[in-house]
Amino acid sequence: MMKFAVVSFPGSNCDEDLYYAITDDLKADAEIVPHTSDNLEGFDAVLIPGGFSYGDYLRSGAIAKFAPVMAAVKEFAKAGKPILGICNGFQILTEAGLLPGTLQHNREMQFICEPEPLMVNNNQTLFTSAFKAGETITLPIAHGEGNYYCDDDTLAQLKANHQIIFSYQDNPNGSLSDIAGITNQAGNVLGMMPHPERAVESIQGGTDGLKVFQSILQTYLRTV
Amino acid sequence: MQQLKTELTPEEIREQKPYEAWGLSEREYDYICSKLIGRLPNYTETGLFAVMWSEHCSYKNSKPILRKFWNDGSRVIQGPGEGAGVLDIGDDQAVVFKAESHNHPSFVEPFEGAATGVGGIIRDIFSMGAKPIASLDSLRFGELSNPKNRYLLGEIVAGIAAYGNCIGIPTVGGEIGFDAVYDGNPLVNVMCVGLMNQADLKMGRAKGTGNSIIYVGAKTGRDGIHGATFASNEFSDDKEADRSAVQVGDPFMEKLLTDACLEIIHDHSDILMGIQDMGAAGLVSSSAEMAAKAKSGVTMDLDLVPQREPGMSAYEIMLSESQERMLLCVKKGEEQTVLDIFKRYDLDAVVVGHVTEDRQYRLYQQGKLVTDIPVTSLVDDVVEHEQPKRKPARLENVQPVKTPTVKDPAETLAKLLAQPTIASKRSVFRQYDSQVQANTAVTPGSDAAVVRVRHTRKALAMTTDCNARYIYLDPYVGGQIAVSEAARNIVASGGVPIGITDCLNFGSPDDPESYWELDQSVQGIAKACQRLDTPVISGNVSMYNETDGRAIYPTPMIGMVGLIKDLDHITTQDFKQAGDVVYLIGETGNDFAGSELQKLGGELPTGQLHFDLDSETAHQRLVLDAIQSGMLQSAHDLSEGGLGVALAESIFGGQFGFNGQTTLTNAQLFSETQSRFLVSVKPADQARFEALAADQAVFLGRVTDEDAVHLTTADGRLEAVSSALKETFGGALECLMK
Amino acid sequence: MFLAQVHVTYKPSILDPQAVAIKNAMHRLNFDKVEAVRQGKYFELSLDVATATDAETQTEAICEQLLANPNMETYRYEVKELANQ
Amino acid sequence: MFLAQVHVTYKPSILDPQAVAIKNAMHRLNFDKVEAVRQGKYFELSLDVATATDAETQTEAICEQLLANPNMETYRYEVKELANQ
Ligand SMILES: Nc1ncnc2c1ncn2[C@@H]1O[C@H](COP(=O)(O)OP(=O)(O)O)[C@@H](O)[C@H]1O
Ligand SMILES: [Mg+2]
Repeated sequence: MMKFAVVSFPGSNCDEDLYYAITDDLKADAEIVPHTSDNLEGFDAVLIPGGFSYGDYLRSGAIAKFAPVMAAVKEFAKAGKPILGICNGFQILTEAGLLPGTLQHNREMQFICEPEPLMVNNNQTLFTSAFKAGETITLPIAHGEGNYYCDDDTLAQLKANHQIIFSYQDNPNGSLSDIAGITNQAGNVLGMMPHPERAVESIQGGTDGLKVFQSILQTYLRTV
Repeated sequence: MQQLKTELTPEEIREQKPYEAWGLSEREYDYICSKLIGRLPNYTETGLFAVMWSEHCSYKNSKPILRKFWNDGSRVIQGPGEGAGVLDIGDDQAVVFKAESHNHPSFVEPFEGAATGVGGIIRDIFSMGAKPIASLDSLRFGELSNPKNRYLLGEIVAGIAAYGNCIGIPTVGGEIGFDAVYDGNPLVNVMCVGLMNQADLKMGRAKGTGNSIIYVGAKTGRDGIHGATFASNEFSDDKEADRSAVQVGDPFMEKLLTDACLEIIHDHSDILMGIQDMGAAGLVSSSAEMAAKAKSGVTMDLDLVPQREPGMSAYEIMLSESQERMLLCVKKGEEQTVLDIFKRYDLDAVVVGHVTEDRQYRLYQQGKLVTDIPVTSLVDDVVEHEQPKRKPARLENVQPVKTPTVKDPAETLAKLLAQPTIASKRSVFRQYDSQVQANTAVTPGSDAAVVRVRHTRKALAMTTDCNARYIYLDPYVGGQIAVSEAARNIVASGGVPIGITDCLNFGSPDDPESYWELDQSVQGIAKACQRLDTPVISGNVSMYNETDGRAIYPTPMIGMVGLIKDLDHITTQDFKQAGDVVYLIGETGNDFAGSELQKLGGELPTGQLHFDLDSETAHQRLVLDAIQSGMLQSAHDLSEGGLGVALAESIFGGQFGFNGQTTLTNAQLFSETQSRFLVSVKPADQARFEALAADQAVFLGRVTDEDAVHLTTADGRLEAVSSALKETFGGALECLMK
Repeated sequence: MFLAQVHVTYKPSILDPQAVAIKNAMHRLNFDKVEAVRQGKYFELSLDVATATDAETQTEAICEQLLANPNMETYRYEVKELANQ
Repeated sequence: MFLAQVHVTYKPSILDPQAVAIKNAMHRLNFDKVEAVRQGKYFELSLDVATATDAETQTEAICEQLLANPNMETYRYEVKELANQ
């Protein structure tokens, strides 16, 4: 069975939610891996959860990037295996240099928790193969610092390589180019501010998020 | 309280009476000297008595009244008296909840005051052994035309958001009311709900001679010294300059503390004898209460207490209200197991003392015995004060109110929807992470919030409610209404109400009229609780809510939890489909006393309330039956703004309209008669519902997919554009905040 | 045109969880020679006023009313004239 | 013992929503002479090292690795010796 690692930092608070999304809803295997672990052997995908790692003091994700587990995460990325960072996970991946750009304070300087309509811009990735191209989906966001920024060259590259995977239909936070989620150039690392793990059961208000995890699983099954 | 360079001697204390400034009366001081310890207390001891005997810690003024609450019921596992109350919800699980006020600190320092309020109530929940699963916030402000109130609202909400979002507990509901009486005295009440396996239940007990007392969490600093007495004193303008009670919250630390304590509770229950949070009056109240409840004594060495600042006196260490600290009692010889777990979480944990047999409270500092008094003198021997009560003159010879004239009901409706008390609170609750933990089934915006219990078919509904304008008019009936309104919100969401917590926000107990109001509302609450089978399992009293001698409206906030037996019963207020049939449950009278329509006319609340617990229970029964048998598409209770507002709110969830007819008058559309619901039913279920409801429900009309509301009344018509109403409702609060 | 450089820091008695977290992070990174960390906010205001005194009066008022929370923070500032606009 | 005073600010090309919000607030309070606002973070590190050069090396490394995000921030610092420990 495909096995997901859910990396947990002090202050992560969506680690359990991700664990349950995988085990209860995707029906795959998952294990919560502490920040102190230096080994991700045996895992087929890595999930970096939302929350406030180390309180998000200084800058969100800034302190987490030094956790012992991050060296293993970088190796994992280099090996081309799938890594998904959600919310604080996205922030950590940018701080760690695994994804370009940064996430600044929301334009209105307030935390926003709301369902947001998103466009799936690219369904040719291992994270989005279960979506239709150009599909509109709804996922909840919940962040105070989700305002994506990068320089012009980076933006041009993101566009040219189709790395902008999700974009907001109704930009809630001021993100450059309505960016809600991007991959790295190789396409095996995705960072996104919206929370797919909060939309895996109808009782949560929608199931669009489940398809993100299903995509990862399907890709895995195709390759083994 | 500034630190005194050299502490006064016992004799100087007797002469100079510094304790009076700390809230201890001379009579109490004399009683302590002569009856309880038989000598003059030293400086540290006097400080300990002052905080422990404050209203905030001892409930000396409110206890005689709080005994009138009803706390029985078959589900009660733990009633008032512990960190939080506990109710059985089946499957060997329990729900734990409590509410707490942080009014005064939030006025002095709104962001941190509100944030630390959230932190404090969370510790009460996990100290019982429960995982915190949801928070709610009940807020009151003066009118937003005053910039200070806009500032307070902005900062208080930001503080609640900052703490709750970071720690990962969803803030799922609450309420906000506005009235000029809260100028200079906002109310910040926070409720936290936890879920646990009954087997994990823990108490605050320092039990078993020789067992160790372990301090864990943040280091002790000079913050918040005398916070407890501060909260128990009315404050006037010149005290606005008093800055001593400011504490800064650290939600990150609290998250670690929560996880570590819950791990110890789950995995090492056998060696954990007791656990309690350090709340008001910090180290002294937690340790003394734990010892008192276990009928033991305790000895602590203050040099071992982790300290943030050098040179702290015993007095300061004991009275500090630094946040994010817990006190544990652990079996002798097993300390290392516990210390190792905290170490793994990077938390400071230290053995600071041990349990003794002789029921003395002893503190050592630098090898000197600085406190040696009976535990009971700090906790159990506090002298209660049943204060004199007097019915306020305004409540004598109350005249009935005249029915207002409403010429254009659409215009009145729009005005009501723009009242900040009624308008959408979305601009506030969107700042709260309401979905973390991924269990929130109904997010803020409907009647009650709903959080499912993972891996079961159950869910918990929760709400906070209090219409203080009603309490002002009649605290006894108003108290009943507050409980009933909360229950109505639970029922409309598909839940069976199972219990309440409360925050009693009142004026000074020394004012006989305030004290009478407290007494009456408690009796009203108790009566309704007994009828609705919702015991009071926890709560909090906040008195002295006065500024320059003027009290707020008495505001006993009710926090209620309901059990939804099956996820299929979860119901929201939103209409679901055009063609559905809409009914009004309950009769409508001319109830304008205390109403929002009356307030719109600029009047202070006047008139007489009408309320009948029999109709209340009957209508709640009907709605619950209808929901449980799958008949209702939507259910919404009627509250501020009456039928007109409830109808509009039901439309806003989708893109709907309404077409209907009623025998009510234009004015009655906004009457606030109690015990009513607005429900919608699929056409296919119409006959089944009518048979069940009999004469308790009247047909009102149908949901349409037009962008319009048409409602013919006895003396006119309500004609409005749905989307325009929605815009008014949705934008009003944000607009007032600009 | 004048430039005001403002520093806002917590009063020493106030708990500063952020500084604690930063210091811990430094120690984890083996910067263990760091004995203490204080952190605060820094602002640069460009003020279009005629004199240094005006700039100071304005800055003082802005600090008091907006930039610092007198309950828990203190501030200090310096004002200098900007050569070329 | 040495004291390093570190300023971390956004690069001029970066739009800083926080600075914008602060400037707007100033204008609402009628401080309309404020033409521009930049904001940043300020840190004071007490370093238990032997020489000023050591202090600078350490501070440089700390800024680079932790205190500033090179994508959008720049930093500057000064090191001074503390008279009495
Ligand atoms: N301060 C708040 N925090 C979170 N949710 C709130 C707050 N104020 C109001 N809400 C939400 O807005 C909705 C409407 O609140 P309210 O008008 O008080 O409802 P009701 O009259 O049914 O009690 C509810 O879902 C409530 O939980
Ligand atoms: Mg309601």
